[in-house]
Amino acid sequence: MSDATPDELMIAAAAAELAGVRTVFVGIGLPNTAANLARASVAPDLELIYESGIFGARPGRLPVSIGDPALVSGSAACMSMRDLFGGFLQGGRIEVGMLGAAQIDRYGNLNTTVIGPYAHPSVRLPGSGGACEIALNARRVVVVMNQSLRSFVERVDFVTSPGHHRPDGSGGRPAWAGAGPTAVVTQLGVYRFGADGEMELAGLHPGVDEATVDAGCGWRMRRAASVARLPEPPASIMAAIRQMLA
Amino acid sequence: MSDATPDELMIAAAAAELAGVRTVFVGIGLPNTAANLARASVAPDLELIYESGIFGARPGRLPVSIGDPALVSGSAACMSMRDLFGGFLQGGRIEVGMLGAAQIDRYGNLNTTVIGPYAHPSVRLPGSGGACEIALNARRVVVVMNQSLRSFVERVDFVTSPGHHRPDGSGGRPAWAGAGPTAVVTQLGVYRFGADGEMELAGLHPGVDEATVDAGCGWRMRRAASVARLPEPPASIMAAIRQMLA
Amino acid sequence: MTSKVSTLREAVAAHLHDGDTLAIEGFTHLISFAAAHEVIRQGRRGLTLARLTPDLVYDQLVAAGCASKLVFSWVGNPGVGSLHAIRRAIEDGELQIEEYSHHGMVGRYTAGATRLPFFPLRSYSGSDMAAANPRIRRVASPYDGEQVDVVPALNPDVTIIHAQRADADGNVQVWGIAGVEREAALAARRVIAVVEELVDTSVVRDDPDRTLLPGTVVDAVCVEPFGAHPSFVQGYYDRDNAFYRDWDAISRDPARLEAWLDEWVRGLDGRAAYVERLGPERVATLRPERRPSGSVDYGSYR
Amino acid sequence: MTSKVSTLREAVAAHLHDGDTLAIEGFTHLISFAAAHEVIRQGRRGLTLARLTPDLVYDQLVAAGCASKLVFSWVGNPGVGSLHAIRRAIEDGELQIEEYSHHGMVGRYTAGATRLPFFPLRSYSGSDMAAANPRIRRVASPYDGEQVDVVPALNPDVTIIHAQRADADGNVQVWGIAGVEREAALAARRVIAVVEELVDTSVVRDDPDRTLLPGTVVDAVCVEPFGAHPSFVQGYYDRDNAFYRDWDAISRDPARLEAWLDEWVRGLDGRAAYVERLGPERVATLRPERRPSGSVDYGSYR
Repeated sequence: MSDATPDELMIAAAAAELAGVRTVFVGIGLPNTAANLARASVAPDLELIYESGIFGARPGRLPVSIGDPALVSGSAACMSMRDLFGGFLQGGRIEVGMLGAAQIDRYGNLNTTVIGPYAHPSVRLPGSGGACEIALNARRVVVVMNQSLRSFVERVDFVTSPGHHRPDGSGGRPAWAGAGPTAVVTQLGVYRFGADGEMELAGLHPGVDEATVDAGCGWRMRRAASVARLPEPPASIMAAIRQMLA
Repeated sequence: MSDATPDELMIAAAAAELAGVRTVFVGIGLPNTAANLARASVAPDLELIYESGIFGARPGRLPVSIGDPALVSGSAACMSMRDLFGGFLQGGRIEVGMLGAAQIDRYGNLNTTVIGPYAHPSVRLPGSGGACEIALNARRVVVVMNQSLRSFVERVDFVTSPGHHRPDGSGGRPAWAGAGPTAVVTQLGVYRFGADGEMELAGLHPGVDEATVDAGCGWRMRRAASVARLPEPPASIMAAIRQMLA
Repeated sequence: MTSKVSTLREAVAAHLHDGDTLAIEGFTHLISFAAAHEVIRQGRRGLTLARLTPDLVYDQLVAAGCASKLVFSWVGNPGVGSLHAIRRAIEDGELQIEEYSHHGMVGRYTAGATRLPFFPLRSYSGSDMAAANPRIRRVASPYDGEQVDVVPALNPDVTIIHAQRADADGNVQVWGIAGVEREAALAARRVIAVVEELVDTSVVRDDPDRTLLPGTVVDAVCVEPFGAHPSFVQGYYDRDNAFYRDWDAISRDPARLEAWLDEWVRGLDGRAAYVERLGPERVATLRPERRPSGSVDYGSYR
Repeated sequence: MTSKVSTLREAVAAHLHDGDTLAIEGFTHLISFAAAHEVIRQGRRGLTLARLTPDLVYDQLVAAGCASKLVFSWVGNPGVGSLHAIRRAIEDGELQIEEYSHHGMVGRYTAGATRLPFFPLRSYSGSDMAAANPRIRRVASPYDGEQVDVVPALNPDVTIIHAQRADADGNVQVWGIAGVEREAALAARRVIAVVEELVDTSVVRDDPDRTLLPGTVVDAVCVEPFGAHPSFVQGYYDRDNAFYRDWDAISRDPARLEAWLDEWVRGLDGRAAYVERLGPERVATLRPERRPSGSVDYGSYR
């Protein structure tokens, strides 16, 4: 049994997805911690870019909101949202976008808008924010979310942020768009996508078996050519995570 | 005979056109001096806006170029050209644009592009700069230029900046556009436009008669209902002009 | 030049009318709660509220019955959860919604500011958002035929922004996150700027690059220190995260929310009274240490 | 982070190739003559030169035979008259032209920066400009059917800007007139920033609002004091108006122009030698008195 909590395993795995990356568009919470961890380990040149327009933040404390004043003081640049979403994100200058979601399907379509029909939802979620344009314009997307039968679904109730294509095969990505989701990190493991855009189990966190993955997935999850057993995060990484969350 | 030079008469008359105005888009030379004079006399709330993005300049010397650093130091705001041309000019927030031209026709169409055909001009002029969009988007336009048979022409060689309509009556102004040229100030007099968009002699500078106007115009210049005899600029105005140009 | 300084009460009374479209902008930063509270006190009705992130500020306006429609891109209590008054009003059919993405809202203000009917962007291919909102459309590029998404112009009747400082001519200066404040103001018919400090015009003119809006754009300057609480003002005070967390329980319970509005909004005559009620200790905990920007040299040219 | 600092010689050699589209931007202010001279020394050929105002900087590049095409909106020597080398090259059929208005050029860079095929604007109704340039087109608004002018995206292979300062990570800061520097840089495949001063990153990070471009956008930082002469750098030196006036006679006479290029460009190995030849007296007359911006407080949040 791993000493790490599920959140810590997710953070460590998400950070590993940023190895060598230079620009990441992050939100608050797990992605923020993962990106900070990556900069301290596998991606020393990583610039954290927040949708509030902040580049290269060096916060003196863990930010509570994407608009935390601690992100501004000491940052490298503070841009208008027009420049950030236009010249940087849509301009193709963001390598990785990190997104969460309430629902995902096997083609990486993400829902953060509604559970149930749009006009009469059973749960109204926050909506897109910048997610739909991040999903299209970041050169690739890493999804970080909790996995269960409620979140890994055969069909999402609303496609807020497009994945590789619709379940019926329609709606592929435009030529100008980024690669879309290339990895999904959950508390159970890491998933990648086949050439046909379908999600595949690529790695299992310590202590998780394939049956647990299948029990937490609303469709029959395909396996990658080889399913890795992800190692226990090394002590140095665990220490870094715990220091950040302290 | 007037004690004022033709340039001084033009400056005084152009300044009078800005009475009560709050925002004027100016270039360097006579319009700049006229606008500064207006702010010191008939338009105390006037903000001079330069196409380099400067609002409310208070230059410590007469600027030589629209990008003079003296315009920046002590100004109220310094904007990107995207904001200036988009949010301010096109946004309809500029009351008066002051334009010069090498040629004008009776409908206020202005040419600053070429003398002769576009592909093989006999004289290549600087082109539009911001003139065509000022002519369309400023709420009204005051033209300041020297008058002669070469500049007041039956037909301009190229319409850089549109006036009220084409000589054949086509090409009227779009609904969203400003009023277009409402006054033309030359060394001979001041012209306005009839309801049909045709230029009319409205005032004569001291010492100038109608025959001189007709001799310096390539078409038969119409007369306004009454043609004013413009007064000699008062001593205070003359002193202000001469101090600015000193 | 005629001074643009007025009280917030006068400014809201003069510029905001029932049925108007109102944008209180400022992304996470510089959210004018002081203005929203004045709108509630003056009992405006039937407002269309536009804002990227409705935040607590619109949850309060909706709870007070001021709004009939919400135009937005992300509706939540950041880092906490839902905005319960807005959620209830939507479920009860009392609040219409019109939904975009962040870039879509930025584009709507930008089109409004530049007097264009639409703003092109690449945000909705493959998303259900355009199907949910028929005002998201497409145009064909006349160069390569590409179908490009477009959103329509948004021109608020009134935009209210908060800023660090302004002079009496209405030149407004901001540092830190500017979000869409400039575009939202330029798109508006009337603009109210609420500021922490009124400064001499020489302070503004010593650093013209910091000017977010020149005075020609601004109709009223209202001085309301601490007017953005519980959001923050860079260099002046921190975000009051405890307030954002506490709001969840308040807005979840309609009776408690009503009592809160009575106590903190309707029962007070303005922001100074609000700050007094907040108390000097809470205010003090939100004040940061100093971190000066340093000075640059513009040069004196004579 | 790996330092982006290099010599201008290395940067031009590495990033600019024959046949490229080059934009040296900076509107009246911050015009990198130092970079243009390095391009001449390295003998680039067949360049497409884009710039709102070609100014002396492109008159010199055209005179040196570097260019085959000019994309512009106002071609003249501001306050003086014509750019004679460009005029001759156009008349001799050696230089193609593609002509827009200022807002059209701003829009072309903005479309390039935001990866859109076009930029909509209201600039050409009733003008002959669209007839003279078939790349100026129209689209119909899907909201009201209005025909809106559009210009096509411009993506320079290389954009070169001048700025007051940068850090070694490539974060570039500017004050005063920024013109279209940001849009032109974001539109480019490769970006060279020439600066008056290299500063520690802490100087940049003390005032992040002054950052025109974050380092992720910048490929090379080249330190060339006085590198924008005869244009100006706010706070560092004035525009050399005498030089602009003198250029008229120089560029009017091809032999004299050739001799000028030999003496001031080809015969020197870089900007330091140029400044030395200019002489300390001329440099001193262009230095302004100080006019500090004052400092603002960003706050320290821990």
